[in-house]
Amino acid sequence: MNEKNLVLSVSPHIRSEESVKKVMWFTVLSLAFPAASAVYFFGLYPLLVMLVSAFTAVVAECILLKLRGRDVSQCLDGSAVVTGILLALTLPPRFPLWEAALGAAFAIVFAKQFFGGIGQNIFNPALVGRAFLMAAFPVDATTWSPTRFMSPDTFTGATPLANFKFEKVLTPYKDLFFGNVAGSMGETSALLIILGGLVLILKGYVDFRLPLSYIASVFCFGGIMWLINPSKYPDPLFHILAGGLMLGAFYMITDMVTSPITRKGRVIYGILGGFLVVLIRLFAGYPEGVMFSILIVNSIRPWIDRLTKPRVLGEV
Amino acid sequence: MAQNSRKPGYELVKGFFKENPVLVQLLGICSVLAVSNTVVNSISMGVSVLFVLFFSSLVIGLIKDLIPNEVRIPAYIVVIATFVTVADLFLKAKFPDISKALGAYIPLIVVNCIILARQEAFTKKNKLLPSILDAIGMGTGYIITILLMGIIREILGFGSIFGVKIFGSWFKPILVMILPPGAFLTLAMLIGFMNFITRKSEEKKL
Amino acid sequence: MNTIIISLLLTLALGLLSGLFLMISFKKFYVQEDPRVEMLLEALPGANCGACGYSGCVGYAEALAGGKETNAAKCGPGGQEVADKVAHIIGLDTVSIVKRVAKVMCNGTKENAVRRSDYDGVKSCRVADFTLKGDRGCVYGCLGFGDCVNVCQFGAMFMGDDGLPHIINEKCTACGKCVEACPHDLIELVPLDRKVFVFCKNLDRGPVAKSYCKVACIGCGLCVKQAPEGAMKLEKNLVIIVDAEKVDEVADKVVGVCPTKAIALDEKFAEVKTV
Amino acid sequence: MRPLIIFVAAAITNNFILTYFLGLCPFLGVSARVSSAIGMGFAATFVMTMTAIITNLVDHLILRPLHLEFLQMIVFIFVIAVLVQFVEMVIKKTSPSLYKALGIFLPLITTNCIVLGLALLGAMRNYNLIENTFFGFGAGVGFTIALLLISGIREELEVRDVPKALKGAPITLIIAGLMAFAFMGFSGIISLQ
Amino acid sequence: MAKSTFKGGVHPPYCKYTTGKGIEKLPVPATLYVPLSQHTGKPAKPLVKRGDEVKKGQKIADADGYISACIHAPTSGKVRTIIDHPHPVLLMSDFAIVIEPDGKDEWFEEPLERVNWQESSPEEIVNAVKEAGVVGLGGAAFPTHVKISPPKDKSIDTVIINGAECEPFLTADDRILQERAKDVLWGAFLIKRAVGASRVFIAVEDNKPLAIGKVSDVIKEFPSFELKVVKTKYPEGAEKQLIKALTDREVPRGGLPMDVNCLVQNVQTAVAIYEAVRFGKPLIERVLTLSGDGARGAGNYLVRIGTRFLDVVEMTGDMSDDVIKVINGGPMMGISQYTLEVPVIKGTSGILLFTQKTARRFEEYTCIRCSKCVDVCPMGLLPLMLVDYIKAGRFTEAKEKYGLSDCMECGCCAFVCPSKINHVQWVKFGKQELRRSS
Repeated sequence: MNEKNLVLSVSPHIRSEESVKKVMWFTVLSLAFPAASAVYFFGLYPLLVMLVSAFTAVVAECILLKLRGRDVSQCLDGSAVVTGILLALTLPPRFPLWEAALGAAFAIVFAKQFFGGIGQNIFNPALVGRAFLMAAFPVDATTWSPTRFMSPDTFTGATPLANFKFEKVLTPYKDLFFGNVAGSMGETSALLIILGGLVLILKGYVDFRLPLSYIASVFCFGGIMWLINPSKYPDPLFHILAGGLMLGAFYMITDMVTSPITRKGRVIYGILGGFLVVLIRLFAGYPEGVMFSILIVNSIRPWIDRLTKPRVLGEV
Repeated sequence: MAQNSRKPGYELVKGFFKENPVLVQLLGICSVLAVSNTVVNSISMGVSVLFVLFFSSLVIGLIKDLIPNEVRIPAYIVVIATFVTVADLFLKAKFPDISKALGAYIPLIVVNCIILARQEAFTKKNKLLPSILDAIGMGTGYIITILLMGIIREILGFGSIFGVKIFGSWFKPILVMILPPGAFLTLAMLIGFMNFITRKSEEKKL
Repeated sequence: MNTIIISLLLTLALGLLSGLFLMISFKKFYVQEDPRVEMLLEALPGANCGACGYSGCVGYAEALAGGKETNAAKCGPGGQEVADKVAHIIGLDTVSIVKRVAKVMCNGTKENAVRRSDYDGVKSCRVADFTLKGDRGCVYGCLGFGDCVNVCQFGAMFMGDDGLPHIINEKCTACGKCVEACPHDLIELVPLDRKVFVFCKNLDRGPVAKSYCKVACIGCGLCVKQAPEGAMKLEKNLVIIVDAEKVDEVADKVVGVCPTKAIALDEKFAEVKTV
Repeated sequence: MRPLIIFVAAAITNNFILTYFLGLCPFLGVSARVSSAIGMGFAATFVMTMTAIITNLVDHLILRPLHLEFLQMIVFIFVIAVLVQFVEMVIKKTSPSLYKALGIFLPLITTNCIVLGLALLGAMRNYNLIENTFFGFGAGVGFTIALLLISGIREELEVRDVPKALKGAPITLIIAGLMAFAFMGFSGIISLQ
Repeated sequence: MAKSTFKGGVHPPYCKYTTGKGIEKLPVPATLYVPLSQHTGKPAKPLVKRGDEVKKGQKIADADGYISACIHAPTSGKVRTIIDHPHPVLLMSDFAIVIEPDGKDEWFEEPLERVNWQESSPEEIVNAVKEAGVVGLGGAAFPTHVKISPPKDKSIDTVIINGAECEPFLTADDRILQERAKDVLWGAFLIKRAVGASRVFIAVEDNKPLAIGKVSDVIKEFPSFELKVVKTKYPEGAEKQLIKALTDREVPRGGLPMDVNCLVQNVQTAVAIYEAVRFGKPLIERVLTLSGDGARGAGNYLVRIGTRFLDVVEMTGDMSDDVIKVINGGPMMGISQYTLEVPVIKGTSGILLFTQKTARRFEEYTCIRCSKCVDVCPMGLLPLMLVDYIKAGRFTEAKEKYGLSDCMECGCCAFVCPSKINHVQWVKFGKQELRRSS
């Protein structure tokens, strides 16, 4: 018999191996896929943007935690890093560093810490940062550059979506799929984003219903519009491959904190988001609607949760 | 604190900071958000509000005993609306540019909660002199707040003050500050800051 | 000129019509309100602490105005000043109140009380007590997670290095929040001038109590014999002070005989705690 | 079609709260609980639709023929004041619980810029009666939507660790600011004026 | 065979190391501590006093009220005293009858087969069960005689014998099925007779092939009996989940299995009923699993009620020095102990000794709303919202909006939670607060 006191705790006495840190750092790791495409197509500068953005996010988190009198070590749980890198991936490849840093700090401070820190935010911090930069520096946030494999002379300075919206030019699917197109540094290659997303789904960190319903919804609503008027609206495949849809579907809308808590709710959430994407892309002033659509469904999410409460066993 | 409230001087100053109509009482937020994008707009709006507040309090203070309690709100509003119309017509005639920039927000002073709320909460219950002092204090408090907002938003959003650029070419304006979200966030921060200070001073007192 | 006349007439007509309409409506939909509620609310401090036993200052004010409550001195934070004001408003006699403070009736410091286990779970006294009965041997004593400190609005409590909560008398307003927060009912509101307290709530038999806390009341009853008849009594292995004034008169005797120092003078207790 | 477009524009794309900053006072107070938000939303929508109809009638039948447009503001606010006070008294009598929930904010609908702003904007844009009715109704619905969304969020925030200094009005303004970011996406879908 | 199951649930590591270990009978220890409160309901009233001589199987405490059960002496000897002693469920000391065995282990009344026991009337069965002090041996310890005598307005058509034993580590029920399948079925037969049911299901999880084989061998002799193999998933053995899986009936919220005409009994309870009715043998011993990475003598043991955990550990070969946690029951719902002094009681289905390696300590982190808890909750609740509301002190809302009282504390949510939130502790706390306020 040992002299030490026995541990007294409430059941269960065994726990799974998962932890928040693991989830977050694994997500960071899976971001290597889109990050790789950014480096491959746009050179090393994007890497610098990511580093600066992630670093600022962590520092901002650290300062805010300190000010709020919370446990400062929380800033290293990986969630701030995820926000920082995700924000960077949504920015144009030649985005000024200090502006990226400002965006990251804004995201952490206003979208995350002011709502109570990790797990308590209502809006996706990375997208709030991106929306802030879009509104703060509209020119920088929409100045695109060619990939390393495009000749600068043919480059019109527009993303495939803008090309279509304003010039009615379709980009080949192959380029869209592999990522040899202008756009935000991490959003161009559908292939690599899907790979990264699949890893997360397989690991159980992402519910497949979210990306699936989101993409399917864009496909359907885009398809309906295309059937109505093929010459005016792009085909659904173009919709799902172009722009930030893939990045949004696998990394943004899937954010655990801001997505609904029930499976049914997640499906509704994805469908609603997809509808908004098509609506904004085709009818609003902006060529891209992923960011706005997700921020809007973020704000509707409490109501989705409210209305999709599961049935308690035995409830009539 | 309780004794102070009887001094006329206190009625004047309390509105500046301690009972600031916007930051503490959360009144008149709409116009503060809407027209504080430049310093000039802020000052014009602030002065208009002060003007209306002062004369409304004066008139209502004079006639309040004549008004039956049940119809007091419509009556107050008529008085307020009269002065707002005067201010609106004056601006339109003398400063057409500013009048244009402020748009519908000058007529909307009528429904600026500050003015009616002061009549309801203060003028109704107090004598004429304190009421007027209170009106001046509250109006000044409003000017202070909207000016602060204007300064912050103009500097960050345009890089200028009174339309004069104050930074070199290196400064890149943060456009969002002059858009609706910028207004919301700036005011949120000011109110938050105010709360923070009030809480701190209260803690010290205990 | 014409315009002015029409404007005047129009406004007048509108005013008359609406005035009439509103007067009629008002008569029809009149709801009685007590103006004293508002006056009371102004007089009360507005801390909404609930010390009065009502849901916030509004509740107390309504109860007072409605005649359901006749004690004007129920506001802890407000003190005498507010009590006078309130009494004045509702026309009651002024009641004088003695300053009271909260006091923790347990001396189970880290050194005094033995831990029975290594607690692993939510760090809250209430949760720990309701689910696992806490980690100390004594299931009646202080659990030491500081629920009481957390609910104190006035910064009058802090958790000492000894594992017990401490009260800063100057800041304590006797609002009673901590009394409610303690799952073991260890905190009592006592007049500031009281001297002798039983710093124990243990109901176990003497040897058992002694086995896990050096300063437990073992229910020996020695102190009861020292005190005047009926001033103290023994109940379920625990001594209880019935008449505090009488016991305070023989403070030294009562405290002197206690073999475990469970019953002690307040100052002495403060000394023990800071050691 | 046009009344419908006006309706959608007023309700969503040119949301009064998020783009015109109108109606913020009751917004801050009432958006804390979903139940009171619903009540306020209904009350405001009702008042706004009624206002739109009555002010339009007054404007077109009395003020314009007499060339008294400069009296618009006074007359409008007068009409609104009477209307709201009437509604207030009715609610106070018929549903005390609703009255308690809406509390001080009901009389403040009078001083709510959203109602007067609506009347003035409608007059400025020369809407006819039907258009103005839809405009008023749309603005009311838009106000209700914003109120419901934010109250949904705020009710969740009640159990979350929002910094103390930001609790209440500041965090609501931050939410409104972030929502304004999101609603920027709708700009350009339907343009009015 | 189609394996039925329910919605939600988790797959913890099963660790059924002792499934191949036969049931061993442990000797009577030097002192026995028999608590008066061994069942749901009111504690029993002692019938003996200090210094009394008692015989094995002699009733030493009587049921106090309807929902209560009597207690018998586990062996012959002398009552030393009745004193406060650590209790394995209450987490504090409670009254226990302390018996010093005389070593003779003499019966008060030798268990003998009763004539025509198979034709016993329902009343006789209920009475025999009541006299034997049988309670639910799965862990909840609800007095069995109450359970098998449903009120007149409820009819039972299905008896389910619960051999799902979904708790990791525990193998006692598994072994009982392997070694005494026939006795279990006889017990089920008697239950069926007592409540007048028309069919009997024997539910076993598909990770117990030996037990399944044994049962399917003997079940042929019992008409209207059916072996149901269910999916291995925790908490398959929970009453409501098992009923849902086998009959697709849902016990209404706040209701009992009898509301959907079902009755669930644990396999060991069935054996106890069988022994009580056939031989009149009182419940004085039970089979439990000793396991965990700190147990040197892991296995399944037949232990006298009142044997201290310490004695069980010492008699089976001690434990490693670094044991930091002792659990009464399984790892998912069992109760951790602050001392090894606690005795085995009727509801003790296992004793687990965990070292640092298994019984890890975690700091509670903020919820990141990953909603894994929602996905696994077998009751269809929202554990994350429950905890949020309980933390905020809004217990009535937690009950009305989020079904606080529907939670059965199975621990699935806490098991999967990446933030290591102690859902079960919060829920227990919330229920307690609710009880206090009402």
